[in-house]
Amino acid sequence: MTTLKALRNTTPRQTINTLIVVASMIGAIVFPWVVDPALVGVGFIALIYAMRNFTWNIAGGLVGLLSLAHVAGFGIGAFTVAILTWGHGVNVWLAILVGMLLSGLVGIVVSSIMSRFGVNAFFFALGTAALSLAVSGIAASWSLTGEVDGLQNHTSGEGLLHLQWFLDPKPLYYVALILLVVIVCFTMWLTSRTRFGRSLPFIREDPDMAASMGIDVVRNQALTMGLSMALTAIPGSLIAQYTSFVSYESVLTLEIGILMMVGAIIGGSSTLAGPIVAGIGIAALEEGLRAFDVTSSSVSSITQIIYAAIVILILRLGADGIVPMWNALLDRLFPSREHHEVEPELESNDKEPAHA
Amino acid sequence: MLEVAEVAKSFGGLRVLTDVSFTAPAGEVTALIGPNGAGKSTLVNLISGYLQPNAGRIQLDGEELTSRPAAKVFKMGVSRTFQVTGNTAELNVFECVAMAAYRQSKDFSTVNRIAEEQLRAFGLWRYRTRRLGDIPTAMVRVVDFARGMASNPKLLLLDEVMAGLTPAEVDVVIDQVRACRDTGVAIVMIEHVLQAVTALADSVVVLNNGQIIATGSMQDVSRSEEVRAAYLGRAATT
Amino acid sequence: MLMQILVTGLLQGVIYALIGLGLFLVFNVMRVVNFAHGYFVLIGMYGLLWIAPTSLPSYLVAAMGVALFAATFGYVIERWLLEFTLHKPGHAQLVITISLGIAMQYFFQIKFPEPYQTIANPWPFSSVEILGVSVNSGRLMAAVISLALTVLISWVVYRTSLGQNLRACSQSLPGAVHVGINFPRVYRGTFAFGAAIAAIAGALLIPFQPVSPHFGLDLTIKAFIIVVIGGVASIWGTVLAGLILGLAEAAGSTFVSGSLTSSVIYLLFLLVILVRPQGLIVRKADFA
Amino acid sequence: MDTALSVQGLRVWRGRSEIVRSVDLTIPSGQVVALLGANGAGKTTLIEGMLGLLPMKADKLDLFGQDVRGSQPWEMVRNGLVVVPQDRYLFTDMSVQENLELASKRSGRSQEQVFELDALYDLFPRLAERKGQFAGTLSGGERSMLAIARGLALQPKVLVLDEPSLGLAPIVVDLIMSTIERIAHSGLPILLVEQNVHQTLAMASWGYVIESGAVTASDSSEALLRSDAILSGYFAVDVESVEGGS
Repeated sequence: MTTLKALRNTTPRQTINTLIVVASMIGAIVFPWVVDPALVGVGFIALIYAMRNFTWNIAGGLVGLLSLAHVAGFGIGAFTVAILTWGHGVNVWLAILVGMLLSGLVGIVVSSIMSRFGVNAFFFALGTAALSLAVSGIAASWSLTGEVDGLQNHTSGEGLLHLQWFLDPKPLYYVALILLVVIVCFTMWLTSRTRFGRSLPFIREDPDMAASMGIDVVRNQALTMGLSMALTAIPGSLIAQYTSFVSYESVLTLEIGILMMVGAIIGGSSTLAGPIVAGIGIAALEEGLRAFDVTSSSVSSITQIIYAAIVILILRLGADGIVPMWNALLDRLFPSREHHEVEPELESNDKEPAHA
Repeated sequence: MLEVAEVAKSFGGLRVLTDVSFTAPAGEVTALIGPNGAGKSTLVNLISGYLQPNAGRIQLDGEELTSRPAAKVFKMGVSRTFQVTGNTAELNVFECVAMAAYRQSKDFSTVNRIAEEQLRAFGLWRYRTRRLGDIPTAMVRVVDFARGMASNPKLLLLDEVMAGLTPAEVDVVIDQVRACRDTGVAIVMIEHVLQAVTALADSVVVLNNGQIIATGSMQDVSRSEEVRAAYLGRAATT
Repeated sequence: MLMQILVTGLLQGVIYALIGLGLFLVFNVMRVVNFAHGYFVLIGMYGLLWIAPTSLPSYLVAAMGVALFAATFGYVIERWLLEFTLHKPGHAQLVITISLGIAMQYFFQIKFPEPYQTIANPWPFSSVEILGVSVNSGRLMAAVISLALTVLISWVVYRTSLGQNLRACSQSLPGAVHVGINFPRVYRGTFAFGAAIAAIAGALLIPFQPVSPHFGLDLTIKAFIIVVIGGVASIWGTVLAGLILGLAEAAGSTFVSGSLTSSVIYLLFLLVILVRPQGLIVRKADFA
Repeated sequence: MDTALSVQGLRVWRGRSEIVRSVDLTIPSGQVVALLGANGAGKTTLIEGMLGLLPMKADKLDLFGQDVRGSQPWEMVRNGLVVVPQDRYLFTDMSVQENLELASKRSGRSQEQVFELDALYDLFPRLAERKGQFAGTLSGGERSMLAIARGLALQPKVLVLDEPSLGLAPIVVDLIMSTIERIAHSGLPILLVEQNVHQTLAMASWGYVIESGAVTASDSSEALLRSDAILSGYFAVDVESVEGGS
């Protein structure tokens, strides 16, 4: 355990960030009690955005699988609840588990097939996009999923067992918050404590090198994709319970999949906090625009445009996202003593090489 | 001890290696040299499981390595370094070494302890929290050794570890290779920097056009007419 | 009914081929995977919707105008957003083009809230009978012009020295540099050209095809389907793939609902990617 | 004596590593200069740096007295510094004829056409036979010839040949080397990078030996042939004599 202590950063940046995390946890807990009840719903949506960005990032950021299939997982989560619970009276928690299993299975299958055939990153994105579009098309024309009209929730059970509260949005907000915290803690444990989790950066950076370190690249990629998609089903189920309505247009459009990816990258896909920050940011942005008296359909359009503009700007500037930029800022403001002993190295950036 | 016996490899119709046999004993450095396109990298890729030979066998201490995938070859005790270090810039120094240590133990704290020992042994402890991209190139190569040794390998494959280093840095890395060799591991190195080959190699294997044209000490090899011809071309005919 | 499928399928397919061709050139010359390509088609569609030409000459001028605009837009995008990604590993280029597409989609959403609009038929006749099938004049003329442009483009690529430079960059970028080709300029030109082709296709579509912002994504994916199936060997592979896609859609939508047809096409495409993932990357000579 | 290419203090980086460290090099006009050294000594890096393909710095980089530092690679080519790369980089899906045409069209109308296509086919009769064939279907020797011919079609003022005989059978090597000699007779200054030390020095007037990115010997070719410098450059043996000499 002494090793662990030596590895723990005691830089000022770490201290500040820890304080921020603690403060925002307290803020998130008291939030429903200090704001207007209407804003609790906004808080819930923010948590859903954060959760789906975060779960996308497990595959997209940690392993670098640029997946657009996650919206299928999101939709599967929503539709499983709609079909099993609303249609057949199955307990909602059970339905969520079933949705996670289905979605995770899709992830594992997609990833293993793609690696079996040696698909590169662009084709992975393209293929998973095609898959999502196909799933969306099926949902729009299948009677089980309500075709274009979608499915409506008519159940009347209330309480934690039914994950449904008719008047007060607070309980659902807390459920989302707890689930988000659980998912984040689980991921932190996974990536820092287990061999599987620690192998993920190696697979992302250099699969060949990872293989030469005894890592089963194909298997770990598939498992991560499965895990990531299974967890993405959770925000899908929650949003279904929240809106009591599910249709292919509300939970299965490729745009949602793209937003998960863009959100994670804006926040900083190499960090755990980034996707959450970006998710909460976009919810706040939407709410802020609403205050400017913009029509509701334009609000989401404008936020999407701003979102896209920010991600383009971040990539254009060669930055890694908001959280890494914030960390760099802190490091510059409060330089840590530890790094000073390491001599700077001669480097030339005079000229870009003309070809790779 | 690594035994490579009558290994052949071709890509499409192109024969890259023909009938290559050599041994690399434990506790010794065996250098693979030869002109460009001689097939050295292919040979290393065959040993480390990235490629499968068309014929021949590769054995490590009597265990069959032939046609095993890279991850399995690592588990059997072969650790390798990489020519390209550019795309690994984001990786954390400590994690690199710790990951390799999982070959020795499945236990979280044991793995971390091994990584710490190796990092300290190679004088890398102060770099532990840094990214590979932030430390000097020579140190990245040393991390490669620490990574290799953390897996407690039987064979260490070094692929052009001296490339791009200043002469002073080459000396630093040479010392580290000696340190690895002295632990009794077999080392096979592809190397162009002859300063390093001369200083380190217990025996040299010269490849040309996919065949071994000479083996022996550096002195022996450099006297061979065939080796001179391979490197310098035949005497002028005009 | 067979004739119906054949005629509408082929006519639609020729336009798809033109759209695919723009993406094909950009991909083949620059190795850029442009996820915004379908949205460049929307520039043509919405551009004409905004101009709303009332006569044939004004329609043609407007079409040229949007093409020019799209070319300029494409040039700027390449210069400022893509050029820096070309020699870097990573996914910047993919994410940038997707995000650009999304931004354009929602821009159109705000600017043109009324969905599914078209412009008045600019052609002096309304419909023609071909092989017993009545064909809308807009569809017919779009196909005719697309075909003419396709032939023109292939002539430029295979017969002119400009095309020679394009092919040189596509076959070996280092080779192109070693013979003194200013490849960044070729790249900018190619991207601008690809965008212009897409916008023209959009201008040809709008008289008979009601437009909606989410078409951008559909068209992007369709263009990719065409390029992947068509392969890298030649322009004619792309054209053929465009025709196949047109026919498949026409056939599918006569039997089942439109969205299910698309689903089937997307799934087939997924299969194609799996079977020949190298489709876009590996060149013919490597097999020889 | 007129200088075709003059380089001083050239440093070239590949990724984060400085591969070429302060190299001085001169090519007198009308002469062949040899650049020798073992694998990985930095020869190709040096050439790519000169051409501007890699990040570089130089105190001086003059082409016929004109400072060409900071030029883009394609500007270098138009200025007359033509490199025939080790990897050939042919346009594989174009015919032999088209490869050459493309290059000769690019050389610009204003320039004097020293190497017309016909002259190139005279120089390489094998290519004349293969005129209509795709470059991708050529044999290794033919590829090397086409690469050289394509370089000449660009009407160079200085020609850099990077290992033109790499990976070829001995008979073909002889053919290529004798062709290079014929090209040299036309008065074109050539920087020849070769493994084939003896044949190379036989046609060169001057030679440079580089090791670990720095010039370790530079002398007339006769002197180099007699000295141990080359052998040590390749083998680093007889360490005493190397240390004594440098």
